[in-house]
Amino acid sequence: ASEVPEEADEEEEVSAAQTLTVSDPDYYTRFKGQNLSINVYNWGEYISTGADEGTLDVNGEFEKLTGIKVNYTNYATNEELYAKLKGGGAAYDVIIPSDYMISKMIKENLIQPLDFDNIPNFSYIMDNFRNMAYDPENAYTVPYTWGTVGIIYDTTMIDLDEEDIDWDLLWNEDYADQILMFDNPRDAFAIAELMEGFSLNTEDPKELEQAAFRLRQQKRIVQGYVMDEVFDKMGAGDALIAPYYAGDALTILEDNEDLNFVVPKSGTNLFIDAMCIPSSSRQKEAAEMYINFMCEPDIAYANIDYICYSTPHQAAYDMLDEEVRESPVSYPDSDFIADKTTVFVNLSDEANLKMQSLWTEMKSAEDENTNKWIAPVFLVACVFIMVFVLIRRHIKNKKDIF
Amino acid sequence: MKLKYFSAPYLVWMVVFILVPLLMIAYFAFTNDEGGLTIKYISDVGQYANIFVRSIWLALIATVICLVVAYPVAFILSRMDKHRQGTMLMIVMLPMWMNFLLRTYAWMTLLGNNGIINHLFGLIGLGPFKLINTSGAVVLGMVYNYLPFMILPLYSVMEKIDGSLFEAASDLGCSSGKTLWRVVVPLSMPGITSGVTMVFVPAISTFIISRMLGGGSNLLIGDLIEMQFLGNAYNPHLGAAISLVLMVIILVIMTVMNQFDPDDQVLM
Amino acid sequence: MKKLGKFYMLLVLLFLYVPIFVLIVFSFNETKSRSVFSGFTLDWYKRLFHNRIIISSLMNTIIIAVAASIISTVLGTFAAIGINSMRKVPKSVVMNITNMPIINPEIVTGVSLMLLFVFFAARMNLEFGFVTLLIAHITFDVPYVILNVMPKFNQMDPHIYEAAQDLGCSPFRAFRKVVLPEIMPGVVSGFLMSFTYSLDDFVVSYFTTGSTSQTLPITIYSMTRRKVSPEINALSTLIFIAVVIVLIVKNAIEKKAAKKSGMYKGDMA
Amino acid sequence: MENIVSLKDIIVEFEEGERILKNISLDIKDKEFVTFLGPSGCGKTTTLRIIAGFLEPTSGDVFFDGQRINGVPPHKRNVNTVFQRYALFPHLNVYENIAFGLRVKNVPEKEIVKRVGEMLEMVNLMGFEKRSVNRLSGGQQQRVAIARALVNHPKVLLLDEPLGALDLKLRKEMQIELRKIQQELELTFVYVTHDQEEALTMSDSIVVMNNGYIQQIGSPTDIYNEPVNAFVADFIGESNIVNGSMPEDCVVEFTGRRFECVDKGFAPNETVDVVIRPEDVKVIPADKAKLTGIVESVVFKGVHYEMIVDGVDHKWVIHSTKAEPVGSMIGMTFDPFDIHIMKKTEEE
Amino acid sequence: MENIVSLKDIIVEFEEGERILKNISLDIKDKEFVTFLGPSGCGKTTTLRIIAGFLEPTSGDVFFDGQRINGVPPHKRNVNTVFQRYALFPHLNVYENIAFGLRVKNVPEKEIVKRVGEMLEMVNLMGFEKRSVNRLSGGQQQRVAIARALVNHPKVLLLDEPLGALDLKLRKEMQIELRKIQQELELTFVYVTHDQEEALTMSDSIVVMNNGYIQQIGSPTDIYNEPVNAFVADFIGESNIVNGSMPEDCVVEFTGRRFECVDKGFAPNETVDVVIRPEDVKVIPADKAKLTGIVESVVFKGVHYEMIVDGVDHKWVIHSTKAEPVGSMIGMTFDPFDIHIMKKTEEE
Ligand SMILES: Nc1ncnc2c1ncn2[C@@H]1O[C@H](COP(=O)(O)OP(=O)(O)OP(=O)(O)O)[C@@H](O)[C@H]1O
Ligand SMILES: Nc1ncnc2c1ncn2[C@@H]1O[C@H](COP(=O)(O)OP(=O)(O)OP(=O)(O)O)[C@@H](O)[C@H]1O
Ligand SMILES: [Mg+2]
Ligand SMILES: [Mg+2]
Repeated sequence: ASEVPEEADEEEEVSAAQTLTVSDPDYYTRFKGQNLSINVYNWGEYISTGADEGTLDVNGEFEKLTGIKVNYTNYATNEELYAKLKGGGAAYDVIIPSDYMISKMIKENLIQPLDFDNIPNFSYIMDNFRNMAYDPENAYTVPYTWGTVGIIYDTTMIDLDEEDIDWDLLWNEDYADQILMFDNPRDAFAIAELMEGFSLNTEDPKELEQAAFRLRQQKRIVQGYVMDEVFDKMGAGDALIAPYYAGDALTILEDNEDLNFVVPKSGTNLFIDAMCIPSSSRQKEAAEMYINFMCEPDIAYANIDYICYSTPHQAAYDMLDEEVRESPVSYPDSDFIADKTTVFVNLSDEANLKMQSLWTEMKSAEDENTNKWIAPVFLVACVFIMVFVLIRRHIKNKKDIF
Repeated sequence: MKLKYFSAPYLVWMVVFILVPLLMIAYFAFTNDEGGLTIKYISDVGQYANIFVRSIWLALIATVICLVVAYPVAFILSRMDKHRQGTMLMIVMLPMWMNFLLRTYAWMTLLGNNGIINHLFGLIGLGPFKLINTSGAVVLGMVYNYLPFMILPLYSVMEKIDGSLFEAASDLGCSSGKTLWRVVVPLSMPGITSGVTMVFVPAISTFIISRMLGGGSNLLIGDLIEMQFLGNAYNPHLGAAISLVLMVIILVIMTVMNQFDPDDQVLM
Repeated sequence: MKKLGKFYMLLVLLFLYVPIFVLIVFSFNETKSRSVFSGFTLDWYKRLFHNRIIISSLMNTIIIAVAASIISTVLGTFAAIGINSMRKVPKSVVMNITNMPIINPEIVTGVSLMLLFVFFAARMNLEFGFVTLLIAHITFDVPYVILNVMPKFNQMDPHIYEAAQDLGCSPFRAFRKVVLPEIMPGVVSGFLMSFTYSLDDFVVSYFTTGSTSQTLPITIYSMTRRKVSPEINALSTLIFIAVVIVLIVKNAIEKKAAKKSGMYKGDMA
Repeated sequence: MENIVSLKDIIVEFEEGERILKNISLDIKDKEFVTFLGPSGCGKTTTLRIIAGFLEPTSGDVFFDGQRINGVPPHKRNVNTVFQRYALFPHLNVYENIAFGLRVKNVPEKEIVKRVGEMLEMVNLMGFEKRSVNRLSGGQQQRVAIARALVNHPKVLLLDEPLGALDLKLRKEMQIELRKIQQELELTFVYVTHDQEEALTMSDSIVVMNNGYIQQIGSPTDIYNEPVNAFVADFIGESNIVNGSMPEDCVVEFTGRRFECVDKGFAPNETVDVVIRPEDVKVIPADKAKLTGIVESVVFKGVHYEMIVDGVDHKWVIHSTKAEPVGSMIGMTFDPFDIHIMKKTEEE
Repeated sequence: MENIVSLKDIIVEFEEGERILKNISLDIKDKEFVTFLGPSGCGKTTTLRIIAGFLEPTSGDVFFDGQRINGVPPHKRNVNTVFQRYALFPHLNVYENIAFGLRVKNVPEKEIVKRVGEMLEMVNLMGFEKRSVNRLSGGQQQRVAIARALVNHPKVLLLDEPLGALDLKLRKEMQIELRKIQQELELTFVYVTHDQEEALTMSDSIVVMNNGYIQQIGSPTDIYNEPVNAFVADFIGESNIVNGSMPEDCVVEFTGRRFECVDKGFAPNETVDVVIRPEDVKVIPADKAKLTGIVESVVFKGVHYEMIVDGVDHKWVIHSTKAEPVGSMIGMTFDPFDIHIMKKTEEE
């Protein structure tokens, strides 16, 4: 296997503004010198990498501290993560799926219970983020971040009060071709369901079809279906409106002052991403060490500071600036959370399948006006080519005869 | 001669890593999760007919544009001085050596609503136009990425055409237009067919270009397959079925193409 | 007519190069803007070199490309020797299968290998990662080596093999002393071709990569999908410069070789 | 017979100052078989290309049937060419190659069938219509090339070393065939070769070129028997060429001895080239001869023996039907009319 | 002189039943220059490959210096080959090509330098040591091929149409050079050609082959002057071949007339081939001749005129130094010893 350059930037450490202290250095040196390595599979831009000046290189610090090598790779959607795990080829030791995916994985035995003796730092996790619906016993997961879904929009072009903004902005014809939309069915359907007033976890085929109809209506004015491309597109001002996760939205806002982010008052989805260990993991203890390391206050703070999501980690929360802690975007008041937000749960296979096929159908549907022509023209072209070929052959044969 | 046996390791490799995987596709396409035989997935492919049609259509347009653009380039190249040809060819081919993701990304920055092209239009008081996330952008991406695949085979065929044939044609009464139609085009037919396949096949199966320049709203066959294996719609059986159909389509198209090839010579 | 041709070539070159030059120019841009050049900086290059993921995936890419191209060159050369001495029917069967990975869409090759590896992974202790990537790369590299070497046999005067025996070489020695040097240019260009294909491959790697090894194209892909910083432009610039240097060197070597052998070989790519 | 093609003071420079053709003037008569003969690179092809219109002369005029045709493009000239390497269209079969010129001119299909049929018959390729031209032998390709040119009924047919790629036997056959075609169709043939025997065998008139100049124009016998200078003499046939001088009319001195000859009009003691053909050297007993030499080698050539005789100042090539033993001393003599006296050529 | 190579009853079949060589028996003497002459495809190369060891005969024995060498692989035979198209090693320069055989035998470097140097001198290629063989002219390549073979001091050198690819002029030069080398080094040369003039010029002994059979073995003059059958006669030189019969010894009848000749021993009235060389036909006034004809064409060939004379039953080819006008009636006669009578060949 490949070697990562060992001397991971001595200078960086000196200039690092954030410094690292861990509670129990001995715990982390158990595997030193054993040449272990763990495979961490995470969302893109979901950890502090030290690329920006003055931030911690979390994986680098972990390697330095424990001597365990970290193979770090990224995925873009829960479904991609699921596909990789389900496919069975890749062996990961730490993954960070979202709520509904966690319950699906628990059901399919894709992740294994944790040994919380090895994760003493679990104690930092706030009470209201323990024993969540997706993992009622809290046997499988350690929450990493949470957040809400809201709308990012360009204030220079959209002159609306924050209060007035709701999900229907995404269906507003005035902003045709300036709207981005989630490129995964669960989040996209959730928005449509919120519009329709359905439950976010509905399994009723009728309701799903109604939501899909909504989405199809929207397709005409959608510029593109994106996930992480949102950073780039909104940052560069290529689009005016996009729904996205609160934490990422704040990151984007840092780059482009014209943007604003609101959580629509009519309600939203509250998501929780949590660290788990797949059943196929071969380095469970090392993985648990990694999870514990992620829950070190300094590390948790470094991460949360970098990725801007909301943290369920009490110590990290306390270290945040006053301004952030008060922010209604990152930490909405508990009433709103209780009344207006819903956490995804895993849907039944039938509902999943239904949603999946409705989604593909919606995405592959043509704009009505072009659809009429392409197929016939194509067929006619095929026929012409065929006829041409046959005639050519015929002529050739005839020539050969006389 | 025992030289024959030199190829034994490769033959094993070939069977295990070329032949068997293709059979795996067929196997997956015709079985379900429990391993039972089914044609459900193959028949399911039917519901994506419009994606197939669109993919073929866009790939076809891209191929035709490539052909039209590349033909004069190849011709001009092939008639240059021998020593300048090499340099010029290198200059034309050089972009192909850049990672194609980066090149496609470059177009993203050019075509964006706030991109350079719209910026320039803005300077003269036009636009902004919707350039990115359209079928046109996807076709542009295909043309840009695969143009060299068209130029190269055309060039290598044309370069071999003896210049005296042009003189002979003109001697026998052809004006330059007639020479082009009656001599150059028929003689470059093998280059045209191999160029067309070399552009068409990657174009029809791309998923990067449609994702980066088509904004995810212009699904192509490639996207569909990718979705089944690593994307939102995890379903390897359906993915295998789509791949199988794609292979058959390409096979049919290549057979048709070969009809145009006078001597069945396929150059790579 | 001549002028028109020149103008046309210029247009096409513009089309081919403008995107690349835009990338290069904005790698020196002070801000992250992709359309307005606001000031010169080399910052992005500095940050690029501090980016662990890019550096490590670059290493992975090079290691895999070198390993895959060496292995496939050896495998492919021996295969070509063997295939060349086969009789007509088995030869055409083998060649047709060999052409498959070239004719087939990359995505199908990638998917088929993925299915195979999944199948193996379930039964044997195979893990997606370095090994699967390497196997996949070798699989699509070998056909290029074979296709480069085979024509050399046809171009070769078959009598030189006899001539060497006539001058006292045993058949094996004759092969080593005269046939091998003759096919060497094909072997070398096959090696170079598979090396560049390996370096550049995204689609097949995308489906066969695993948890331990990620190649540069895959990293680039994930970079283009999220917060894009001009680091990526800096990377493009460096890659472009590297490619230009490699091509110039290659051309110089070829010219020298051509001079030496008195023949001009026009084949590129 | 009037002139069908005339070249007047043609000069060709490819690069500034480097003259390939240096003042070529030439009249070609209607229905004549004219051959350009000269060593490789002397400008034969260039001259032909000027007549065909592929090349514009740097200066000078080209006339066709009395009309100046400088600037008229090739496809508008009533001249057709048989190219050095045929330049057949590889994508067309024999029939279509021959029909090419007619199709371009939109001749009606019926007429095409008729005329191509005639041509196929003439060049003896019936039954080969469908054959790809790549699968023809050299001689057959050559005949297709001729048929392709002739089917357009050109007034003048230009042939650029059409037999260069053929082997000896086929070459001889094709020479006869070509001559026959030219005579039957009463065409003007302008033929290029560097093979002197071919030129002598076929032509009505030979234009000997060297180095961009015309050296001599004349009938084959003129050129063979009365070459105007040593270059022509040597190029036209194997010759013994020695330096000599003319002490007086009808007497020539070379290798230190005087011989009778039939040439006069030279300045006293002017140095000249003396040219004697190998078959004109008579072998006589050494003691009776003015000129003697030692036989160095004898080679049997079928019809005659070729001997190289070392005669002190010069190695004589002698063709004789009788071989003399190697190493023996023989005498040589010449008939006066077999001794050709030539002015020394200035240039080169 | 003893036999260095002998072939006994060699039969070669590539495919069952299809015989390429049909019972070839042949002795080659030491230090002799033997030429295989025959039309393309007659089996010359095949015979050579049997001697070199690249091919095992289907049946029959090969002897070398008296020892049977069937089954001995090529690299163990003291025979070297100059291949039809040279087969030089393109990756080696001139020097290394020549040194190849010595290096293979691990000859010490000093010896290699010396022997290669000698060879370079002999074939006149000093100064070309470092040159890539691709950048040599045909003639030079040819000389490298010879040097490469000769440097091994083989007893027998096999040359397969070594001059086939060269143009006429170079070919003539190389013929002389090759012959010189063979005589200087006192080697046995087995030479293959389909050019009869080449065979006549160079050989001590000619083996005429056709269709897998040996037709005649003999010295050049034997073969030219006394060909054993019409095939040999025609192949060796242009000939008039007519059907005739022998009513009695020394009298032959053809085209309905009787002529004196010098051959005897045929059965009365046996049908025979009568062969008369074009240069042996004498032109006399028509009224004095037994045999007359009308001149159809006259072609000037430099040394002589070639006339085709239509003599009712046969078109006679006549070489004569005097041309007769086309259309005139002339008479022909022959010296008795110029009339060659040959048994009809059975096969073919
Ligand atoms: N396009 C050109 N540019 C420069 N020089 C040329 C060109 N074409 C011919 N030449 C030169 O002109 C001279 C005459 O060439 P030309 O082809 O007429 O010779 P040729 O008599 O036909 O010879 P050959 O018997 O070899 O065909 C040669 O020295 C050649 O190098
Ligand atoms: N390997 C082979 N398999 C089958 N037939 C062969 C093979 N090699 C030669 N022949 C046939 O054997 C015959 C004699 O071939 P050979 O090469 O000896 O002819 P050649 O006299 O050398 O002719 P050329 O003058 O054309 O070289 C030809 O008819 C040829 O087709
Ligand atoms: Mg020429
Ligand atoms: Mg042969």
